[in-house]
Amino acid sequence: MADWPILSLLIWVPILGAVIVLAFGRDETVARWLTLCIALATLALSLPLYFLYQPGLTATFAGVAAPVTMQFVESHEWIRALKVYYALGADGIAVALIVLTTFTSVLVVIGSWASIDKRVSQYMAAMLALEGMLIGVFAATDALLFYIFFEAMLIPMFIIIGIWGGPRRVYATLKFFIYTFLGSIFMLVGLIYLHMKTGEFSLAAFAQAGLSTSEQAWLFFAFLIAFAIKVPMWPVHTWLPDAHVEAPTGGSVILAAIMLKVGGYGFIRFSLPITPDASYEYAWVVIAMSLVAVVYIGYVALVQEDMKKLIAYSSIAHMAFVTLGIFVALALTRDFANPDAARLGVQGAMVQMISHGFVSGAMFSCIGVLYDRMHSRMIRDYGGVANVMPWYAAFFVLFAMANCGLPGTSGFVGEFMVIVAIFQSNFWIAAIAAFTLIIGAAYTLWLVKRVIFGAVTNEQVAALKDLDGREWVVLGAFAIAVLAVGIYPKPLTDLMEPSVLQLVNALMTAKA
Amino acid sequence: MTPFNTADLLVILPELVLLGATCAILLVDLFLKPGQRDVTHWLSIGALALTAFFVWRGAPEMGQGVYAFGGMFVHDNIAVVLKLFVLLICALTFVYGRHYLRERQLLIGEFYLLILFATIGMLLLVSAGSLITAYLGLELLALSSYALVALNRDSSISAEAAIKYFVLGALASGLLLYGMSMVYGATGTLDLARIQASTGFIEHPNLLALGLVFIVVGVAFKLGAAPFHMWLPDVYQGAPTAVTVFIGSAPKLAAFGMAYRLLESGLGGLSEHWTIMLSFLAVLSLAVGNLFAIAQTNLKRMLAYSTISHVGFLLLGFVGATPAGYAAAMFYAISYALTAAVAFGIIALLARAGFEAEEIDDFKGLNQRNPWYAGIVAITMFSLAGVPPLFGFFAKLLVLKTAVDAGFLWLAIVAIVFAIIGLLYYLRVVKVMYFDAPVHDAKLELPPDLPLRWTLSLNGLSLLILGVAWGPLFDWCNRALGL
Amino acid sequence: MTFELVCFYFFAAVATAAALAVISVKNPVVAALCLVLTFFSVACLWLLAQAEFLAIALVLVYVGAVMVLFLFVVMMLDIDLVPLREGFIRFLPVGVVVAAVMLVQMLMLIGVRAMQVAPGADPAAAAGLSNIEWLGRTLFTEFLLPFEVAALILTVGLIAAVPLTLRRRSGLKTQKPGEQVRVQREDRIRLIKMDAVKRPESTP
Amino acid sequence: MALQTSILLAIVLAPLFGAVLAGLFGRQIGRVGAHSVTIAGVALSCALSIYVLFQLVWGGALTYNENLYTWFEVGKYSAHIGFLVDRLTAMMMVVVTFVSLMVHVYTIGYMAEDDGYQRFFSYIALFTFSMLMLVMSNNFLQLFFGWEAVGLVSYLLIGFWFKRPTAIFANMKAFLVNRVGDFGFLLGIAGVLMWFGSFDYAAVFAVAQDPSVDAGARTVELIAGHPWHVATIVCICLFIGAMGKSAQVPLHVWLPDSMEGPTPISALIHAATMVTAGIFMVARMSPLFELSDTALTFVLVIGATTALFTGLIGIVQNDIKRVVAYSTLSQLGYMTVALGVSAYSAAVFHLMTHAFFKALLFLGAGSVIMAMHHEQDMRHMGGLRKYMPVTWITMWIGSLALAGAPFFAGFFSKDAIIEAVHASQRAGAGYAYFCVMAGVFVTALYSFRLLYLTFHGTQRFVVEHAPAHAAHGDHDDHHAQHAPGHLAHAPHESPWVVTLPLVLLAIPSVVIGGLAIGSMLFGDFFGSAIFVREANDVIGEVGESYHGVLGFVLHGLAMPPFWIAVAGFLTATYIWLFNPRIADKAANALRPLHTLLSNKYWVDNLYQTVFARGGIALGRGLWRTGDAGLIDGVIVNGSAGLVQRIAAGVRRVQSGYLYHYAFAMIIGLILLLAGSWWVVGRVAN
Amino acid sequence: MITLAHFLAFGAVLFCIAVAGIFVNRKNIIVLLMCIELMLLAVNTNFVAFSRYLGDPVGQVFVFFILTVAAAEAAIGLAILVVLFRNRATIDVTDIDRLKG
Repeated sequence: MADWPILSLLIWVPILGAVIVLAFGRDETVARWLTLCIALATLALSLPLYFLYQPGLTATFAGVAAPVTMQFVESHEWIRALKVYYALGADGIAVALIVLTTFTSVLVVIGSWASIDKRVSQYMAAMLALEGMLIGVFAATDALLFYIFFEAMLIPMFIIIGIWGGPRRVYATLKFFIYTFLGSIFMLVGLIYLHMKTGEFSLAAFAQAGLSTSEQAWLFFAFLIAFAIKVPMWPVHTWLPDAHVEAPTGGSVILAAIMLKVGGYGFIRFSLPITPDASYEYAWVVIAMSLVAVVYIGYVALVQEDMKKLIAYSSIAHMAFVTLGIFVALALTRDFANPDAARLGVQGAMVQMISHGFVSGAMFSCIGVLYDRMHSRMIRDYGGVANVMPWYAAFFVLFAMANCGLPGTSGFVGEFMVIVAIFQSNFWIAAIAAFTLIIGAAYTLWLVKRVIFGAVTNEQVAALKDLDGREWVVLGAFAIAVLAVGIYPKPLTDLMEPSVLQLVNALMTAKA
Repeated sequence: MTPFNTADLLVILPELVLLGATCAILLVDLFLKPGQRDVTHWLSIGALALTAFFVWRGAPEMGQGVYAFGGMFVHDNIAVVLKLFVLLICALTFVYGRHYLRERQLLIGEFYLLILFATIGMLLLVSAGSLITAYLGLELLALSSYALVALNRDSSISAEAAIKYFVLGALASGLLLYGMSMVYGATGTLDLARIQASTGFIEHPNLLALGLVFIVVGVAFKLGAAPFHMWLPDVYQGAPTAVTVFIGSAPKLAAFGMAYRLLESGLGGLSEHWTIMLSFLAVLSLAVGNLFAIAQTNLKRMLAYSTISHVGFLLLGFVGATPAGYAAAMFYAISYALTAAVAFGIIALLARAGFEAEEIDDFKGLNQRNPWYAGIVAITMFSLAGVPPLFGFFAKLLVLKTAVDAGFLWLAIVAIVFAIIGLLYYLRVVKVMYFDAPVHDAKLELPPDLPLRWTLSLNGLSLLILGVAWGPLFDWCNRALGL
Repeated sequence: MTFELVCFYFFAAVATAAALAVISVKNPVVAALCLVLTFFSVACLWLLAQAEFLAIALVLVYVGAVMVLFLFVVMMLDIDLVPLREGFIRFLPVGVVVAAVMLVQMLMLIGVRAMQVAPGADPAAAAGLSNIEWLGRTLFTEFLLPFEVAALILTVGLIAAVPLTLRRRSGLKTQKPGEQVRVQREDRIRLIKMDAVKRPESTP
Repeated sequence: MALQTSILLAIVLAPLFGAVLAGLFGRQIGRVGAHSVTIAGVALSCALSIYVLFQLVWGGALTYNENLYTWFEVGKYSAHIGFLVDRLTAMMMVVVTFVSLMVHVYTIGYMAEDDGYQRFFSYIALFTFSMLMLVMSNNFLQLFFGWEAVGLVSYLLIGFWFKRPTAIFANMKAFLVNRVGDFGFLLGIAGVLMWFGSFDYAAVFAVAQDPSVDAGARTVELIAGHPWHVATIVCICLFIGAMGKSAQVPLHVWLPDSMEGPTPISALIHAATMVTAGIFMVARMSPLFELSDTALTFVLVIGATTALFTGLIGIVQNDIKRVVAYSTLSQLGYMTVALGVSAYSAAVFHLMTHAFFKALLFLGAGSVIMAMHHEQDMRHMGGLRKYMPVTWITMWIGSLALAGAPFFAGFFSKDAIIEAVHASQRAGAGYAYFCVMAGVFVTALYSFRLLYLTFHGTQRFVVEHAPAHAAHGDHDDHHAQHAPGHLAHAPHESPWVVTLPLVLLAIPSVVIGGLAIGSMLFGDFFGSAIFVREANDVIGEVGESYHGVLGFVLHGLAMPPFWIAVAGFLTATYIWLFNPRIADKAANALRPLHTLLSNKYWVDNLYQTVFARGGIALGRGLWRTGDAGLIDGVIVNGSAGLVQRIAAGVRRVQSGYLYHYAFAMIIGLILLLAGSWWVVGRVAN
Repeated sequence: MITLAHFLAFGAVLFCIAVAGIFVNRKNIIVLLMCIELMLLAVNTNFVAFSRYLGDPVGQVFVFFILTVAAAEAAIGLAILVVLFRNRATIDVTDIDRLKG
């Protein structure tokens, strides 16, 4: 089965599935079950990626054995004139993110089983389409293909937030769409420029393009805008809280768990390999923005009255570790000649992405559980939930602890690696980054205190029912994932190690 | 002085076929009762199909053209591509327009005849080998269009639109003619090829430069590029929707052909002049089109302004003055024409007797009332906005690429900045359809005109399909330009 | 200063003056007549350029057809002439300025001084033909296609103008001879039976 | 012979197993099931720990240092999960598991009527697991894991009665203050990795002790131009972690509040084991700390301050548990002082003795509280000895041990520390010596005050013989039912499950000191586990004058600390036993001092205002001005609005008048003409 | 004698008068149409002149076509004008502003 076009299947099964759901989903239950089956099928398809991926695979070109990180490669000519290829491939990083996507999507479908009751088929179809496009983003090795998926996924998300969202959904979704479009379209010009230089759109070729320092600088900032908005980084983060607050639970989960990852993935796929020198030169910009995010956003999160907004802000703060880990690698390789630490940083960033996928997804699902029951996200409407929903409380506390990076949960691993890596380059940056231990715990635990603990505040809370079977499945699956990564991250890091190694080695020497 | 030879007739066979068919339809229509208008309808579509067939048959080898009437008529593959799409889109116009006109007792033979004459004009225009052919083709198209706009003679805004269109059009053709006179004076010939040939060594280059300016104005007017765009919104809004479908789509292809013939085939030697002018016009069009469109509440008018901004994009293809650029521009023109056809066609579809569905608010909650056509509109809007993987995106990609390759990076950046502004109003339509509650919750009753519904859906889906499989079309455009 | 030049200046002056009058007089009828004058003088100028046929054609086509049409329309739509000139003075300066600027630019670009070329011998005469024949040969050999297209354009003018302006009035009474011939007795006379007594109406 | 991995795994996992079972399936297995399974687990690991200790001490087993599995491995950096079991570890394991076992048993009685019975057992079993992971770790990462895990459990247990606002405030406070410590600790670990190249103790210590490396001399310029010793940085960072965990000034504020938790865990976590993790950690890191005198001085001063000033607060407290809590703080200060003078063994020794008698005191206090129906205010107690003799006696033993009465455990450990400080030449040792001496007096004072107020004197509560109400169950609203000092029915001795642990803990509180001092302090019990440089070996100096237990005691009797303690005892006896009025008089006489102490030097208030409120204010400010105001308001929506306004404005250009349209065209034409004119000119030249 | 410059200058003048007429005229659409005729006249003059001075008939042929087209154009234009007048009862330029913005 290794020679199946497995990545294509992963992309198109959900997208065509979306069409099928639209076509036959008149009846709501049918739509739900159909979607679940398709999502499960996709998950099943994605698991082989993990098991068939050979980290140690090498091939000899001209007598030299080089590691082959890109596997499951597919390449078909799409546009001859422009040398555009329908080129797919997955390295360890991509595999990890793809599995994360399929995994989360299944849970999202289950999670929004009952909570979505109007125009179910459209919702489910949008979700499936989104899943397919996200996988496409992670699997594309042709820049244009990447860009197409990168942009196309805005449409279903736009619809999801806009139709099934909260009261200010229109504002939120327009903001989301335009913000992201704004960022990515500059990247488009960058890609066109690169195509002019190289004559094709393949990422590999871009990485080989001999770019002058100034060219790299321009391209770097073009990419930076695109991905910084997607991540999102301070100060272009303001679309995220609104989008999260207004989005339906499923939308929030996908958005936080996967969509944000596209930004970090972009940095790894584009900024570092294509513009290493500019990245090295301007890494301080990114690092500064990330540090601001950790502190500033931390404080902002502290004072949110809306649970989802709080988690949204905490997402921003956590994603800051991704950018930190990625961009500290440059200083580490070049100034400190410490590639191992750089690898540690990038690995940390990757693990942080995966873990944040689980944790934020879980947190939003938790909030969704409450929202389905009380239709309020306001912290002040809750209190003493633990009295009536003990199991729910247990899950909530677990995920909260993961959110503030407690060892043994996935939240710790990435932050730890990144901080340790940063420390190798600069004590003070590490100190500021480590401040998240305090502020992160502060806002998370205060949330827990006000929502979960305490005496029952009002009779609505008193009337709450504990988790039902579906919610058990969702939260349970998330919990297992969180703990698994936290207790034994090695499989994950080993999966990504060759790719990271290759990336860091490429950074060692200046290109221009 | 080349004597007439009959072989030339074979070259213009498609035009002759269409002309003959048109005359036949003219006669047939005289003896039809109003109830039998469908005969005219199908005859006209048949005529277009037949013509298309002959165009296809007569297509010369890729990259080279056949000249007839002493070079006055060029039949190369650019002409073939443009003609085929012109014919296709005219057929679409007939299909989209019939229901709309019938509900308003406007379904008269002249509608078909005028469009057919205009089509002949466009066919001539796109294969003009001489200033005179270009001028006559243009006028044939223009005069028919003026009349079409005024087709609904009981509507005062139609009349207003028509008179504006007419006056400004006449002014523009006057300017164009002045330019032609100068070119003629400078080069001593009306034949584009010879003008091209003689560009380098003429005693009064200034005359040519002067002529160029006026010709650019004429072309810009036909394309609807700012600041020669003022007629466009009023005409699109004022004309009956069925006519807007036509005016908004096919003539853009013809205008591209005209621009290509006059500027490249004729005055290619002065490209360093007109690239500057066109980039200026492009920026202006982008700005005007997008900024004005935001404030609109009338969908037809909004689309008119969006047309202007798209013209700005189309002109990006010319700034390079390279075959690749023209191919990109041609691709853009085709994509735009197809998209505009759907956009206006939908308006025609949703319109009732006594209710023009042309206010943006008329689309409120369309998704509840008819998800399918809401989806079609959404695809159209996203395609116009240039969101992948839709047709419009790739068109934009190609013209942007041309600009960047030609070293007009700043132009590309200006273009995308305005594209973002443009997003605002395209998204507004989607928002209204999907996120707003319908004004009246009745299920949308669709016209019984099945061909209309099917064609429209197909046309809408084509934007998606061509978004995925745009390669062949793009290759075709490239090969047509000898790439 | 040859006679020709004098004539040229004279007719040019007349034409210009008449043209100015066209755009400035209040009454459209007068304007139309001024336009006619312009055409006449320009026709003369063309004669000076040995374009006899076109000069005549101009007079025939324009003065004979187009301007008559104009006048007809002007008369048909009785336009009130009272407020005609308002705003004219106000916008005159800008008009003059713009026109002047444009004129200067055009002349500059033409480079009038560079154009002091004397005309060669009349090509038609050189070919031993009259101007008409000279044109005719070209027109019907090389320019066959445009000629046909021009015909088309005229057709379009016809087809377009008719539906726009022709309208059948509702109250109009016209004879239909065919029906008159085909008429039968039954069409005209109807025999009905009536009771002698009028039945009282049954009012609900 | 070597220790079997399986045994160590069993030690660790048995409690975890119990915890999971009791936690997830508590409802199914019921109360009995819950406590039996957890107790079984802890008992097993306790027994095995003792076995391991015997193996190491007498069985000649070698130090065990193995990795179980690799946590991650990136380039030259790898982190593992593994065990390092030497005598130090083994001793800690025994202490932890033994006290934990006692507490488990005790809990059966104490929590008998609580709904959260199973939950509680699962928590404390989980705690045992975490604590074992902490002490048995062979690397920094796992240490940090255990470090945070015990923090988590403590968080959960302090907030066990989550209906009480005070409880959930206290547990958040505890966690956050600990986080401040962890902040430093994490940086310390990162520093260790950077400058010593590994997470593994063995590797790190090898580097630290490698003369060729001379790690002590290595410096780094964190601020350009100011070279600091890396050892100092690392040790101070690590110690900040210890300050959080072991509640050293200024991070001590969480510990007194943590008394909101049920008493058994106060005994287990906040007295015997978790809070001493910091001490253990520093002792474990002795090879590192030995590299930096600066760091040790820092430790010393912090410890001394804690030892004295927190003790002082204990005097004015009326809540029985809080008194014990403050005494815990003060005792932790003593241990830290010992660390500060490189008397690591003394610190660990005191840690052990303290674990026993302080657990004893807490459990005793808990027993009292049960008897008083969760009345904790000593002003409403008194004369309890006739109701609950066992508790009374055991409490006396514990207090004597704490106050350092001869032959009691505390005597040995505390005297050793004082001697060590006396002998130390380290900067700050003088200050420290004063603090610990004064501390002795203070300790005696509050210890006996507690005893007198609780067990002796007049009975200050009323027993209303109301029928014993059924809802004896939930503890939270329990005191709400009665006016303070009014009991439903007479206090009575606690059941055997409560008294048994008291007795079992009383025994070591008496004897352990005498038994262990010889080997632990002056022998080489710890062997290589604790490393002291020759220059700092104060214990060695003290040891020179050591001639057996008896000799140590006699020598102790001659020393000032003993007499100071006696003085404290007499003062306490006089004031609180014979004429309590003096207490109030003294309070009034020393009003400023009293307010100062009863407000805990206003440290809590300070933190509350500056960090809590300040943080919220800052956050709100950033949010409103930064996010909502500047970024969203001005830039995002501002630009959108601007475009809208421009659009609304320019559309008037399209006036609808033909002549305007024509005018626009002509203007365009003129512009193009001008442009072309310019181009032509340019081409011409 | 008459040079090309004379004709071109005259053409330019006529042309500019026509242009000025178009946007100075604030009233009457018929006058607009007349201005357009003027403009075409200027163009024709140019063609005639060029054809004369180049000795090439093509220019004059073009003029012939322009005249033809102009006639058709006038017909349609006036027809539209009539329609407009029937609907609005006015042909004042200033009243024809229903479509704007």
